[in-house]
Amino acid sequence: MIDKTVADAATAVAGIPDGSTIMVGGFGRAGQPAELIDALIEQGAGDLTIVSNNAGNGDTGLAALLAGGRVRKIVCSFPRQHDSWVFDRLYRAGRIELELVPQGNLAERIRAAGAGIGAFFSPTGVGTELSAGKEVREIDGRLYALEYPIWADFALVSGLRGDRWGNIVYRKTARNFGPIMATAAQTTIVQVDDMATLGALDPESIVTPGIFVDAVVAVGSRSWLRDGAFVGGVDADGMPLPDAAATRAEVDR
Amino acid sequence: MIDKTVADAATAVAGIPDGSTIMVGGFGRAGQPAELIDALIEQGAGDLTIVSNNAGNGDTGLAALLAGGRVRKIVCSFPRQHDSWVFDRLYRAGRIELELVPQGNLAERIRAAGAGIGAFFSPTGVGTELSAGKEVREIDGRLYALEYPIWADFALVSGLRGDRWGNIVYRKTARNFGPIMATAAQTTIVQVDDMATLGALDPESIVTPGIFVDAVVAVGSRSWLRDGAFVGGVDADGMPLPDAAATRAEVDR
Amino acid sequence: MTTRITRAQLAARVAMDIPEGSYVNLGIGVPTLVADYLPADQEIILHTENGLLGMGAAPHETQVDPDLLNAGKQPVTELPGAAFFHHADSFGMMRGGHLDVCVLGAFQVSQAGDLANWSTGGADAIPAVGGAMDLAIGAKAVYVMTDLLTKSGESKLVSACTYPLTGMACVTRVYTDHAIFDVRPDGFVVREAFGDNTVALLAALTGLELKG
Amino acid sequence: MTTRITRAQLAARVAMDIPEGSYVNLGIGVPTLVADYLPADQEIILHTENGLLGMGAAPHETQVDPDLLNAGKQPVTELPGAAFFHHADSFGMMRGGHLDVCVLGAFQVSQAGDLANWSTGGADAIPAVGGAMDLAIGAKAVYVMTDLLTKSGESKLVSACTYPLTGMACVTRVYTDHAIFDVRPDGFVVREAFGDNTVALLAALTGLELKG
Repeated sequence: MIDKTVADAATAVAGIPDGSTIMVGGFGRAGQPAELIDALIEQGAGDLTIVSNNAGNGDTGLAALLAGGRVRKIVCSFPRQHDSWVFDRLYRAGRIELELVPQGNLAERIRAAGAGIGAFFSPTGVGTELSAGKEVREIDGRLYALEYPIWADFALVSGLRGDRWGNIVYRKTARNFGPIMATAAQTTIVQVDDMATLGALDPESIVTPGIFVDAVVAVGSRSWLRDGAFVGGVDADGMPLPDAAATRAEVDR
Repeated sequence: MIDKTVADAATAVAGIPDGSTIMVGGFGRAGQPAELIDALIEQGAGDLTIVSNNAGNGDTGLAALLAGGRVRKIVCSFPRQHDSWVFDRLYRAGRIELELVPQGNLAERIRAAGAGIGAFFSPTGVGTELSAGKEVREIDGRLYALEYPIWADFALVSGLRGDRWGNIVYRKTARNFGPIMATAAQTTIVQVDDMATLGALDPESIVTPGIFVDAVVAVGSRSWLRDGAFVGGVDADGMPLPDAAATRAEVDR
Repeated sequence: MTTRITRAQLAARVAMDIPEGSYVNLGIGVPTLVADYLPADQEIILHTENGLLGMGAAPHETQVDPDLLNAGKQPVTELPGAAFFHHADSFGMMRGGHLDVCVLGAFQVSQAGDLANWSTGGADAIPAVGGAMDLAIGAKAVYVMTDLLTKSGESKLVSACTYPLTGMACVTRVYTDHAIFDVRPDGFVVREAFGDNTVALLAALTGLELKG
Repeated sequence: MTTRITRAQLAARVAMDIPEGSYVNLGIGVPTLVADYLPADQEIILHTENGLLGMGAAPHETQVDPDLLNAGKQPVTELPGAAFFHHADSFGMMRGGHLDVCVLGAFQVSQAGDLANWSTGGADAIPAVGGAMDLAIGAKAVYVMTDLLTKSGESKLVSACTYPLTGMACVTRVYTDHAIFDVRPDGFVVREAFGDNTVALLAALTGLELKG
């Protein structure tokens, strides 16, 4: 029997060694594998290269990993955010290396790694400083720069639900980088809210087939869902509203 | 109001001119847009270039279009099948041009067209006669050949269900080339069994978002479905079994 | 006396040029204002590059869904007919030229249609590009929406960008508080001057030769 | 006296080498026989390149679903846990090296691991490649399953392929009716000789230097 279920996040990330390249899903906080990141922080691996769209928010999650001095380099499209003070400080102090990649090239380079493409010509970034030094070629009257795949040793991804074969479905825009990162890493670890019985996920709607997944960890329902249905009551960061119940009662009136 | 619904297949294909390049979905008969092809046969456009995995089966559909002398060139991976006698005859007579493309390169080149990739390095076919003349490059110790996008003027695709925005879902392995062809054509025409109310298709499960679709035609349920549920009673070509009811009764016993 | 329309008026003016049925990406910041002026009785489908077509307005504060954000990471809603997809598909959609219109902000736009909008090149600045370079080349029409002049009075329309480029020869049209400019092979053409603004005035403000 | 196992025995022998949990693509023709010998109490997930992981056996003839075919266009079934995807995703899965094992037929395999299995190069033949070239390079291990000799007695293991190539240096192991051969940097190595077959006999049959 194939069973990719892992008991908890700590077990799932236990084998990540120092020096690993780790893809971390998420766009801002949406789809960030918070429990896996927390487990990685706890676990202690350092000298990491992180591939992720952003470079952490606030003082938790990816930002906390950075704050702990565990990350040597980050490959991302948008490190600067209103609450990216941890990255900002490290960067200004020269204590973290940054490879800045336009978001679509980041996505396509990750996909290319997963799909066995050796390199591809992208029109994005041509003539800008982010394409400096890249091979440029005119094809059918348009300029393209040659972009190479981005691989990782590990991918940490957040899905909504999984099964023991590792099939994964996502929720809304929390899907973002998860499905492509799952294809581009040697070892893909997915946290989900809960596990479905094998066969219960609609085979037409599975976004990440289990072939790309090595481990699935159920971490419990996100706080804005109850029995799988959206109930609200949090802000965009998932923090409880100061007086959600009261406000909601008011709306109901 | 956006309404991409078209009354019938004849109307949907009316604007296809002579000399067009047309992608035709399907892998064998599965996912072949039979009603759209029939309408195209009726419509009369000639000097066509067809991009499709196969080159027609039996004497109907794509094979009938070929038999009518309407196709100048076909780009495909597997023209030869047990029932591809129409193509075989035309090819031997030198009356149709063939560009043979390995199936995965065909799929990826179509995707590249839809995704704005100028060209890509593929490991498939390197060192074979199908890569003859292509630029070969060693990347990270592996050989790759440079492959260019394949575009079309029109794509004819078969889905299971659509809505007036052109969102499409497919059924089982009839999905095959449909979703990528839909992205690679100037004009994409999709036949579906039936139309869903806008919002009735699960936004997590839509495979082809409407942005890729120009026209949707409802052609009625495939004969092996009743009220959307599989009821069997046909062979792999969709032809009624000689005595399906009797056989089924026997099985029930 | 020069005429300057307000940001709201400008957003409304951009919205006027977006026909029903268009697929549109509104960049982070000022361009998102355009959404407020799209006619409620028309269907215009908004794309957000983090994986959604058919984006709706912001939710009520009690109905914020942290899994449903726009590219600016603000909470949004989904309309009936919406579809979700992953990042490679979403940027393939843009790069492949499937969007009809993209509206972006700008630091500078050159006569050649070059766009600079992602970095001021400041030595101390934290660099961040996000989807800017993909958006710049990712629609059939790329509209820039901006004040004509910086706060210190310099023209954002320039003969050549001095800020780091976002994309080369990618801008279709520039909507400013003074006028609307088309980018043509031979430079900027005044498409519509607001109020009493004249081509001569605009030429003086920008220091560029402009066609009327 | 040479020992030759039957095609069924060969299929069973290949199946023995596929561990539980493997993702496997069985090529059209003889390799599909392997499916019949995969142990029923183990989960081995079959991929078919036309867009399905978790392929099951053929259906009863009254339950044939024309939308559910394998790469040979024969009706199949789906197992609980199956997933459907489109052609670009399916071939990305192969090209990206995610399959553990692919089993293919062959006209010839060279000492360098080159495979020829798609065309005999006949002038009058209708060319057709399908997914052969993608499969050849599309798995962590590429197993070839074939008779050692052609009907006219020529070895299918060769020093260099004379038929048109399907893929270069892609074959991991060759399962034949006489023996199993590994492809190593220095040529073929006899991994397992069936019955009384000896390395010397196999060398004589193939005309190749073989390691034991």
